[in-house]
Amino acid sequence: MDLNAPHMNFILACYIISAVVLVILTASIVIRSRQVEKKLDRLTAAGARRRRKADAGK
Amino acid sequence: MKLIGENLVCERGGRTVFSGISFTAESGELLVLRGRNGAGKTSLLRMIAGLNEPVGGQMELQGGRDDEDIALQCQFIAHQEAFKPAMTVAENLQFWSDFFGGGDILDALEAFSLEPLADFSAALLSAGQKRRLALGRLAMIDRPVWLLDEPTVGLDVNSTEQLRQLMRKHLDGGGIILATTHIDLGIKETAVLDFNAVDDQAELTSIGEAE
Amino acid sequence: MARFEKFANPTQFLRLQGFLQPWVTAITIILFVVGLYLSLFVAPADYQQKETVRIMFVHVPAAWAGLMVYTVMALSSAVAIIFRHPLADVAAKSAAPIGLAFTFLSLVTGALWGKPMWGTYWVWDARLTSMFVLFLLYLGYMAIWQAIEDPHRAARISSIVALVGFINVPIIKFSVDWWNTLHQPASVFKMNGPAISPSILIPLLVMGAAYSFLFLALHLLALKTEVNARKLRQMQLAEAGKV
Amino acid sequence: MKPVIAILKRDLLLAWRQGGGVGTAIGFFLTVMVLLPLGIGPDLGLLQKIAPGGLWIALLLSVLLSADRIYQIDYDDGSLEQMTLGPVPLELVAGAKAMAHWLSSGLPLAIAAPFLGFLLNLDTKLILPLLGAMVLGSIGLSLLASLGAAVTVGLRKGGLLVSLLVLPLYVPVLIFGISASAAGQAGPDISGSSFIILLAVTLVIVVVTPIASGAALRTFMR
Repeated sequence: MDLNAPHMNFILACYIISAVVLVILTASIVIRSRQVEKKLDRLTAAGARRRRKADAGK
Repeated sequence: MKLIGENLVCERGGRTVFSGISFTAESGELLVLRGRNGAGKTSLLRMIAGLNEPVGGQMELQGGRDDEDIALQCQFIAHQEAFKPAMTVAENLQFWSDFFGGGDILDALEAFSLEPLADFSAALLSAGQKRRLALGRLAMIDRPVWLLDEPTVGLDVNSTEQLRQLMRKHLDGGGIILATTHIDLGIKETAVLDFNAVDDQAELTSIGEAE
Repeated sequence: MARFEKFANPTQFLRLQGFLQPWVTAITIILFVVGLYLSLFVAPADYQQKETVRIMFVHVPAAWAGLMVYTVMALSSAVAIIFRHPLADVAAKSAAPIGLAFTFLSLVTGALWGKPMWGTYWVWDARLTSMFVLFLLYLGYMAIWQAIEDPHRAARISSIVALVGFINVPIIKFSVDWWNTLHQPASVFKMNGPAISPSILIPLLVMGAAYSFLFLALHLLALKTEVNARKLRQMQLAEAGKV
Repeated sequence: MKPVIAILKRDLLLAWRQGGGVGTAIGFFLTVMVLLPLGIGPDLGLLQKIAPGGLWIALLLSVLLSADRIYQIDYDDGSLEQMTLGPVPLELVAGAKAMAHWLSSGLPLAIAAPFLGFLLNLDTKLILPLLGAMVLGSIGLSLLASLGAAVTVGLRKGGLLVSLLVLPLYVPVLIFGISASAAGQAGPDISGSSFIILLAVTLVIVVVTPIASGAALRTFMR
């Protein structure tokens, strides 16, 4: 591919925009997944602590 | 004729409203649903009327018209009266008569002495009159099972009496009535389904013939 | 009604997802590396378009993936309605943003390709117009999930919308093509050239596979998130019930 | 079938009594007729060229906006709930209501539109083909709009959502509607063939809409 062909900026723009959009998409999905998992772990941990307290109290 | 429900489970918005509810109601029986608000009384009526499907358990109407499902043999009178203010009382009743396949609007009017209002626009009716109009449909349309949600709300003394006679006639004619209500309907309830039981397990407590 | 608290199949799914995720991610990365190398360095320049033909390697796969994802959404919506499978409508919901991104990319790269080809950024070419309508169908589908709070109801309504949309995709495609031939008898330059030589076809197929595996990888992860989010909602509901 | 006719009669009576429906729709249509020349400019030659397209777009927007309330009122006052207990399935109820909407606002708009074409300097010999195409097209437009109303019943910002959901589905009706009314304007006379395709598209819509509307309404009943 020779870099100084005409319209090269259009070609590069296409690839760059595609890369940027796909990276943003992947990042958003991964981040949301981590967030939900963190909340879920916190809730299950809290639940476990409460159950242990309840058992200890019996 | 016998309406049977076996350990019905109702779910709304991901939350279990009630589970494990069983009841039977035979011809001539009035089953009253009691319990705190939000216990699922109305949900059970809506379930029988086919408006929301049970998540578990099943229902059966023995002796009814088997080719039709239960909902088509029920009348469900809820809080909303389903009347169009832009139409007259008679037009509204005539529409529901045509839609449900027959029934003379005079029966509905006479049941709650609404004859003088026949040609009035429904917009002019008071809340109580609208209530009597909705209940009037019970007299007009012939369906064996009546599902009444707080029927006496908004009724004055003699309207309540008219309702009592209507229900009395329906029961004597072999009909079945399930009603949610907080006041005494003046008809001996053959059974009470109490939703207040612990953890959503409502039990059917039959009241003896005493009263 | 779907019984969400019965986690029989979601746990199976989570195990499957845990197993597949690393493999699918690895394959996606490999495909992209190979695809990009082939597209940028190996494929010959087109005698007519010279280097700008390389745009095709990101445009056509994106358009193809956008359409594939909508089909996946329609199929899972059908499964959700017919078999009331609790995971099916969540599968459609989690796929939508990915499909939207692909369709958006196909429009952007299509417009950027138009500039050197026809001198204008946006030309109402049949394929671009159909992709534009598909983009709107995606927006409509995602708007349903925002508009309806109750997840069960939103799930059912969005399934109906996806299916109705899916029935219309071929009709819209046919009518737009027909409309295109009506106004521009024969557009001089077909989007992907007269005949595709193998040297062009191979990078195209590899990039197409790369986009598809990317969708699979993202969809698996997004679906896991949705399953966990639902479990979270259930637990919060239960907590709220106790208070 | 009696219940379906009962719904049809009732809805037409209500549309007649409340009157507002058609009036406001035509009002909206005229507003679009004013905006187009203001936007594009008073050049009669140009306006004549875009007249069929402009009339069609004004028509489909008017039909879409007048459909927003078809199920909402019945949903709020409990009529829809009672209808679910009726002897006919909800799909037929939806079909009857969509038909009533077409008769009470889609059709009158489609009949009025060509005669308002003079505002855009519409070529008079185009009025008849436009009328034919619009009458047929308005069936599809009304039914799709009623489907949009069924899918968004009970939602707050439903109006906006209906447009986003329904307008893409209008594309085939618009394309074949315009070419059916072009009557030999563009090349060989293709208005005949496109009329048939428009009919085919309308039939698909007539089949799909009640089924989808019924399913959507049932979801909202729960």
